[in-house]
Amino acid sequence: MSMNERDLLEDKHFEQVISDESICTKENIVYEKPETLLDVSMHYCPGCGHGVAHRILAEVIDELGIQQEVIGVAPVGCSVLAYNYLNIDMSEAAHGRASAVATGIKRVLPEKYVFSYQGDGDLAAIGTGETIHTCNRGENILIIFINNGIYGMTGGQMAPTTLPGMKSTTSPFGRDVATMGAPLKITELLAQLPGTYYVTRQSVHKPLNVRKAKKAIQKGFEYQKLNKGTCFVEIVSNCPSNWKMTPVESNKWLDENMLPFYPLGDIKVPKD
Amino acid sequence: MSMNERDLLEDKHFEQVISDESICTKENIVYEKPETLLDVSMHYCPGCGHGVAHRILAEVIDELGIQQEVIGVAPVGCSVLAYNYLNIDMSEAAHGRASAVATGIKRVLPEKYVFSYQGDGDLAAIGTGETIHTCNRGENILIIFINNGIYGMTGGQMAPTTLPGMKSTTSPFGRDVATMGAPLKITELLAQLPGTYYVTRQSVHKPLNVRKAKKAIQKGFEYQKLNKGTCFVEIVSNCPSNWKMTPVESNKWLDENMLPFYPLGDIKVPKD
Amino acid sequence: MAKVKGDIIIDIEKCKGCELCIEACPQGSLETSRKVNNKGYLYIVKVEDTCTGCTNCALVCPEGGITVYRKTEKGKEQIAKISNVTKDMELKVN
Amino acid sequence: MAKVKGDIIIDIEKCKGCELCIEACPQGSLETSRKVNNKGYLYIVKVEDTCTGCTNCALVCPEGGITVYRKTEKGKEQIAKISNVTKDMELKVN
Amino acid sequence: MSEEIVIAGFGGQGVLSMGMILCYSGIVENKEVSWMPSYGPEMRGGTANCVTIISDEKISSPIVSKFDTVIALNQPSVDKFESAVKPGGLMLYDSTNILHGPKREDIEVIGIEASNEAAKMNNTKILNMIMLGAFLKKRPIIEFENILEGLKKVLPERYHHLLPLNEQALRKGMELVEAVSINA
Amino acid sequence: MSEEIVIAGFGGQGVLSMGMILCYSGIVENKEVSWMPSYGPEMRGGTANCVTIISDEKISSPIVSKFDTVIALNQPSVDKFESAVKPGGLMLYDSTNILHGPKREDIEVIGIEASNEAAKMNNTKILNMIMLGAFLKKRPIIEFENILEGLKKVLPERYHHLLPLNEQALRKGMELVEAVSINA
Amino acid sequence: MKELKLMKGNEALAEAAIRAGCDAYFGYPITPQSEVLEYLSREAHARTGMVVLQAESEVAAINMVYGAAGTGKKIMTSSSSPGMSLMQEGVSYIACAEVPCLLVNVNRGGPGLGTIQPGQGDYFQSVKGGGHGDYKLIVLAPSTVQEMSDFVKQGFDLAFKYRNPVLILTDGALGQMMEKVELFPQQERKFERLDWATVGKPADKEKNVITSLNLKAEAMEVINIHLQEKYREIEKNEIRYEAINCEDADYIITAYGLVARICTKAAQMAREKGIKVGVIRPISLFPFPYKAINDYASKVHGILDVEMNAGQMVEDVRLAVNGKVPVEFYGRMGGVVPDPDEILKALEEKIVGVAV
Amino acid sequence: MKELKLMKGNEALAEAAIRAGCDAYFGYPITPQSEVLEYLSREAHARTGMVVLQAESEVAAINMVYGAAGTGKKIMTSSSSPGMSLMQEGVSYIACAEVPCLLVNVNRGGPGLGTIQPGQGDYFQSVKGGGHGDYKLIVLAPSTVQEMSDFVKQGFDLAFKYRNPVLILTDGALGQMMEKVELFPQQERKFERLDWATVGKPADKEKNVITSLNLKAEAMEVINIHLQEKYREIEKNEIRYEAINCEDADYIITAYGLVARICTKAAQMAREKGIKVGVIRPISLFPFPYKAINDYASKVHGILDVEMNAGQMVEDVRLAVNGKVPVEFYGRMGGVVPDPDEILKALEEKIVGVAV
Ligand SMILES: Cc1ncc(C[n+]2csc(CCOP(=O)(O)OP(=O)(O)O)c2C)c(N)n1
Ligand SMILES: Cc1ncc(C[n+]2csc(CCOP(=O)(O)OP(=O)(O)O)c2C)c(N)n1
Ligand code: SF4
Ligand code: SF4
Ligand code: SF4
Ligand code: SF4
Ligand code: SF4
Ligand code: SF4
Ligand SMILES: [Mg+2]
Ligand SMILES: [Mg+2]
Repeated sequence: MSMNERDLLEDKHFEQVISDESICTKENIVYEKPETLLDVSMHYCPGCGHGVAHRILAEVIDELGIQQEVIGVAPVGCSVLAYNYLNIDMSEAAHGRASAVATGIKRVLPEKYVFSYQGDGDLAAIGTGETIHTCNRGENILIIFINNGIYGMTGGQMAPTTLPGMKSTTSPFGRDVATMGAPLKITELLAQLPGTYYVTRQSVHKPLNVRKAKKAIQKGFEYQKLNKGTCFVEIVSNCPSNWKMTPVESNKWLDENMLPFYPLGDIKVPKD
Repeated sequence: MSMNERDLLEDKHFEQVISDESICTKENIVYEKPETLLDVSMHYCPGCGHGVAHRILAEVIDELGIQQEVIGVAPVGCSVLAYNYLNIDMSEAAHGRASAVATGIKRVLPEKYVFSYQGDGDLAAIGTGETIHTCNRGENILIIFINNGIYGMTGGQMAPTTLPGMKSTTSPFGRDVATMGAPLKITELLAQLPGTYYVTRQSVHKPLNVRKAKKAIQKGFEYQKLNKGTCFVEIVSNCPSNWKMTPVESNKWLDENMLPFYPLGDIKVPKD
Repeated sequence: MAKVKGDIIIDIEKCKGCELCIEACPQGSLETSRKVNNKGYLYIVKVEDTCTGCTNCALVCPEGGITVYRKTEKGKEQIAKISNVTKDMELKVN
Repeated sequence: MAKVKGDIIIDIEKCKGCELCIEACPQGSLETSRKVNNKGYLYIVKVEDTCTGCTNCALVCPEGGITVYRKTEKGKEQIAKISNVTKDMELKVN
Repeated sequence: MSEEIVIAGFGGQGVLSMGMILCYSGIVENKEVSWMPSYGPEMRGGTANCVTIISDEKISSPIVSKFDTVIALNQPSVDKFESAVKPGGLMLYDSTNILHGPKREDIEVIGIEASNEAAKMNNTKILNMIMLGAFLKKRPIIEFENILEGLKKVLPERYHHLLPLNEQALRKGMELVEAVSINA
Repeated sequence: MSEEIVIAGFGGQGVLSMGMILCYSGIVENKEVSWMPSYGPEMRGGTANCVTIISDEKISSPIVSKFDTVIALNQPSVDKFESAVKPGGLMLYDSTNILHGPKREDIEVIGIEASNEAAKMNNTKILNMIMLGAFLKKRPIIEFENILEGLKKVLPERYHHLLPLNEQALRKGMELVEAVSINA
Repeated sequence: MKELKLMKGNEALAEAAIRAGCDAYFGYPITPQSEVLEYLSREAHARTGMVVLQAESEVAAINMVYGAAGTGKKIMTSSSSPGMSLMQEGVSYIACAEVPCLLVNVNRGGPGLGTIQPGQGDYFQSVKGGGHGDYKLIVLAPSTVQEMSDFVKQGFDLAFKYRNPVLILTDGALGQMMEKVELFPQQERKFERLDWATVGKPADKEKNVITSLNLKAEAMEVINIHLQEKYREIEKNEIRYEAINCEDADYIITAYGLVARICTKAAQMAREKGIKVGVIRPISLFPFPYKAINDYASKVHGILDVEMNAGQMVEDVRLAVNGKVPVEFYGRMGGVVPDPDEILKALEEKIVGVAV
Repeated sequence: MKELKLMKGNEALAEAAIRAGCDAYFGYPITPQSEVLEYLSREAHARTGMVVLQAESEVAAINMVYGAAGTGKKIMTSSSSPGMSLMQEGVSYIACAEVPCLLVNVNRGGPGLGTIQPGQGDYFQSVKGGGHGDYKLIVLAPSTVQEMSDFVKQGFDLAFKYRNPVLILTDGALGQMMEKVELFPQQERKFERLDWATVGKPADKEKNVITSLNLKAEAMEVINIHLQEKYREIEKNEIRYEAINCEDADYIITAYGLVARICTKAAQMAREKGIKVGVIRPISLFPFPYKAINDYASKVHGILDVEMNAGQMVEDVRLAVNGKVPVEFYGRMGGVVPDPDEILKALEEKIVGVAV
């Protein structure tokens, strides 16, 4: 008998309150996993914002009823396997090139919805050129940008968005702005390009923020339908594993440290 | 006897007024070719702004007395052979990578003056990523950016900075902003990065502008000495050959079409 | 303000015990169990019957593992969504 | 305003006949010759003795081919900077 | 002497450091050592293993498919490596957590209630040290004091106050295996 | 019939289009043709040449080092290609601009005052057509009316009003070469 | 009616792309192949609706190709040596993900920035794999402007037949030279939904994923084995070469592309001198005609391989010959094109004068 | 005193860089070699003042190397397969401009994104030239953690001796595994002004230019010929290999890197069964030990080449053997490491059972 199980038997408090069947019926459902999110376990670390971002993306696809019309592009980064979780056609791009891949798809399938989903290393380091030019051309795609201030997949190296003084495996004494540069606010830069139509910064660390982020993604697809140009949704996110915090701590840290530097809200809103 | 020569004999007007030795003496010199500009003929087309830019760069190097302390980086573009004209140590970078090459040099020789000299295709298309990140890190280098709105060397293809409606071999019906994007004002973008210290846009199409452009380059080196961060001098220039104009026409066109879109002047000036 | 009656079902095999739902729940209905699921995570359980069906927990759940219900009239039968493997583990407890 | 006395020497082998100096000269001192240099360009010549040594022409010259002087006292001997090859061509004229 | 060992378990159970301790200790004794981890993308809950070889002679291949000893800390590791023990070899496993122990008859199989003991010692992290102690008792390829040397190198300085606890765990493992072996 | 020709001069003198006209005309006559330009970076004042082959049979190599005919429009081209004329071959050059004509005795050398004539005709651009006419007179490998066909293809539509002038230049070249040849 | 035109190689290739029903071209200018993008920019969209996009770099271009070709449409790019090097990561992805598409390398003189004159220094890169990992492109080497056109059509066919990228490897001279070319008729651009393509998941079908990743080594090996089996299949079916006057030859010259034609001339000149020389021109560089060359090797005294590089295809020729007869090499580099005379001389000195 | 440490291959390599007096490292993270950048970020600057910069991409990194190494300092980068592909243009420039520097590829399973497990699929890219044009890297393939350290020092020495980039080609397993390593003592970082380097033109000297361009084909060919002569020189002086128990061998296994050690174990097992097997391990992949292998080929009945790829070095082995005896291949792909048993089995089936 393992320790945990023994503990459980001794501590009534952690016993599950069994669900009430009078409430838990189909017609009472007010929230459930979207269809487009496949019923499999994701490989993300506990508490990782990627999971939430995937889920709301899937929700929007379901709600807009565009599952058959959408093609996604996964990056190289922790979300490289996004195609295992989203039940839509997808292409897995080389590191940093997701927006070029999305451009290729959209140019030959202009009637479809195309999005790329990219991390901060992917989009704002190695992929800077592709990101800027995709937005500058105003490709009719949606770019979802997960900014967790770190290279998650490769084990916690400094990202372009790593905060000043923040430690990572390649800034072991903290990011030194003098030699490594200041964090790159790429979203603000992209908003300056005439090709971008809607540029916003959101987060998914609290329920209300999740709702707003979802709304932003929805707008992105809606504007795409209208051929408005590039829509760009940054999601400031966490990386509990590489920040070396619990998920709850990481969201608190995000709130207290990331958000002052990366303030939430719309950066460029359609004039019409 | 060739036609031209015969004409010359018949037309007194075009006979050279021989120089007056009472004036043309060493001590009377008020302007002469800088030492650092080698006494060779450059391969540029007649009237091309590259020649002027080279010359004023050489003048600044002479005037600051830093010929032995400066290392330049040539791009791939019409100015690929800059090292044949400037009598300084130089490195010829791969297309678009001049600022990365300059970063490499400066990082191991922090006491030296390092500059890159790049065209608009080089710096703002293929080299976008390197340009942004070099500036974002605030590398202590000077970037001289020759914006002639075209790919000169390869024979007149569209550049990121080609004006809307402007014809090129790859925009034969004029640049179509809807499909090709708007011209990229990369200089304005770079000015937003904390790493840049001094960002300015100049031209060399008129005497006064030449003076100002020279001053800007001089400042760039002076700030570099003080380790202030990246200095960026854009020079709006012409490409008579690929614009398919005479040099004089091209400078007029530059004045009337390029400058309204790319207004001259300092974009970011040191606070102190 | 009249209390709304809600409930949730957690897919405990998907749960990774991140505790974000606990943090998000305004009613304090949730807690980490001391029981691990098949992947070795201490999953989350509802410990208080105070749920209002506000969906906060589900919104922040990275695993999409929470279904939220809000009251209508119905019978009373106990249901739970638990994977086979976890049942195995419970067998062991016995 | 007292007229300053200046002069220029053009390195005609470097000149490519772009005419930017002509455009830049406030005195109208310069013109394109009808003579080609060794590279086949119609080079520029000073045709009027109105030069003030303002340096405008030299500033815009992409070839760095113009030296500008401004008057001091000196003797009067004719000088010109012409490359060997151009001399060859002149031989041909004769 | 040449001992080819694979140590396998969940990530976080300390299987990699078990191999490292053996290697460091081996170096103290001037032995040849090699340590080859399985490495994978960052994923919690994944399984990890390391192949560790301690030998008196130069080690040709650090990769082998049959082992003198397999130390398994979870069920998947037992399932995966049972068939990889050389005939006559040894398989040690944590019998607290592993329900289905190995079935082979041509090898020596020893289950240790390591997790249980670790819990009793109020530190689940030392499970791996208990297993290592058990192994060393069965295969005394390295002197105990040298193992302690190795431990010192592997444990970061800031945890050196835990050295006594770890030593205790090693000794506990030795005890346990003795008991089990006698019973077997 | 197989004629291997190189046409060389300054960029802008129209050497490339001379070869192209020959090729287009050759196609009209169902001949095999190939046209290989020297190409270089954008540089005013550089020299250019094209190797043109017109043949009744399939052309194996579009690159040859010895030519039946060399047509040179400037001095460097004479200097470069004089030695590349096959013995018994032909070298045509613009004697207005080229001071030092070829010296070889084992080939036929003909200087044409082409630039001069072009100036007289008030269009320096048709220098190349004069030279082409001269060549065709010496080597009538293609019917004159087919050359005119070729010309039509090479000259952009918007310049078709210049067709008569070009034809005139071709004929002038024929005249000139006849005169020179007789004198020679 | 036969449609005969005098065209530059690059233009014939671009025209062929339009006629083959190519759906999109993504590229970045580089000499000596910028005419492809330029020609398409002028001609393509108005005629067939084909998408032509100047990318911001070769890296972007190849990844646009990857995305677009993943939809099952006919997609193409072209570049020259330095640009092709930048594409190698993308090419490795494309090959692994089995995305059919057409690549064109108009080889110039290297290495580095080199020259813009013709070269064949990218043989290894094209044939052995310049990108990482084990993959193969189907590589076609045209030697005439006609083939510059024809191979576009054939290239697309092969690409879709095998779900494999096809590379046309040519050089600056062939790109810039003009010859007569018979154009094939315009093919319709039609959209076919392919099984594997990412065009939006229908309700009744599994989603499609274009990827080259598998985190588990064993699963990745399965992908590799599948690719290798496909390559064996291609080797079985798609070997193309031309043997010119080899039947009675005592010596053979091997060469590809334009150089093979120069060698043919050299061989003619040799025959005029009484030396019986044949030429073998591999057309498909992968799959390489190992067996054909091995067979001919049994009948001759020696082989001279001629290339515009320091000796690259010669390794494949030697692998084919496997020691049967001497194989010597003659090459020019840096953009220099050898002429028939020097090839004949090399043949006489290195092979005829030496072999028995 | 001997300094013995237990280190990961990647860390030993990084530590060796510091000790060799490396002046700067530019790199971008990628598994399985991120430890190099991470180790250097922690250790290097404080100890020797070495510059360590995380670049924004591999393309930037290799071009930073080009610039920095052009000053004559000791510069290095490292990456793994996809990242190396992105560097190929830069590598071609570096080789052509003759800029000495040290590159490291910790090969993983490809192609495409592949896996992060060990592989040898980048042999062709490394040895034949993944970039465009004719160039050669000096390629060293370590097989122990000790060599991961030693080859850094030797690599820098070779790079400067020949003004040529040196590549250490290793794999993920060797990068991640730990062994005992004897570290060489810290060398001083000293600045020497080299004839050709761009450090600022002295008043009394000609300027220096680092370039790979020559617009004239003939001039470019001169550069090429110079490079080729240098490569011949390197082939004369720098061939390195290890022949293990080959003297009395009836069969030989060829393999490089870690795989060679696995093969050595297989060979031992074979000898236990009475089959006399030796192992030849090329250490320098360029220059390749053609002659040594050819010599041994005369004495054995057959050769088995083993690699973690679909068969790459085997071509060089075949070129070396030139038909003398059968050369067979056994490989695993996609990140799978073969074990001694399967190699022995392959040897028995493909060579011993077949050869006479
Ligand atoms: C060309 C190339 N370079 C580097 C890598 C290694 N790599 C994989 S993911 C990654 C960065 C991931 O960080 P980010 O984009 O921020 O995504 P996250 O994991 O944080 O979501 C890197 C550098 C690679 N796969 N390919
Ligand atoms: C990797 C690579 N891609 C493309 C080229 C071809 N190329 C040479 S210069 C150039 C653009 C030049 O334009 P710009 O940078 O604006 O300089 P300019 O000539 O106008 O001064 C291009 C595309 C190349 N040499 N290398
Ligand atoms: S490493 Fe970070 S970003 Fe990646 S899954 Fe884990 S927590 Fe999320
Ligand atoms: S092509 Fe344009 S940019 Fe280049 S030298 Fe000529 S005028 Fe200048
Ligand atoms: S639905 Fe609301 S009240 Fe109910 S458990 Fe979730 S967060 Fe708590
Ligand atoms: S948020 Fe989801 S995964 Fe996290 S503890 Fe709650 S139920 Fe489990
Ligand atoms: S110096 Fe001034 S006045 Fe004299 S020629 Fe030049 S522009 Fe004219
Ligand atoms: S500006 Fe210079 S190059 Fe141009 S015409 Fe005048 S002297 Fe000649
Ligand atoms: Mg990230
Ligand atoms: Mg430009």
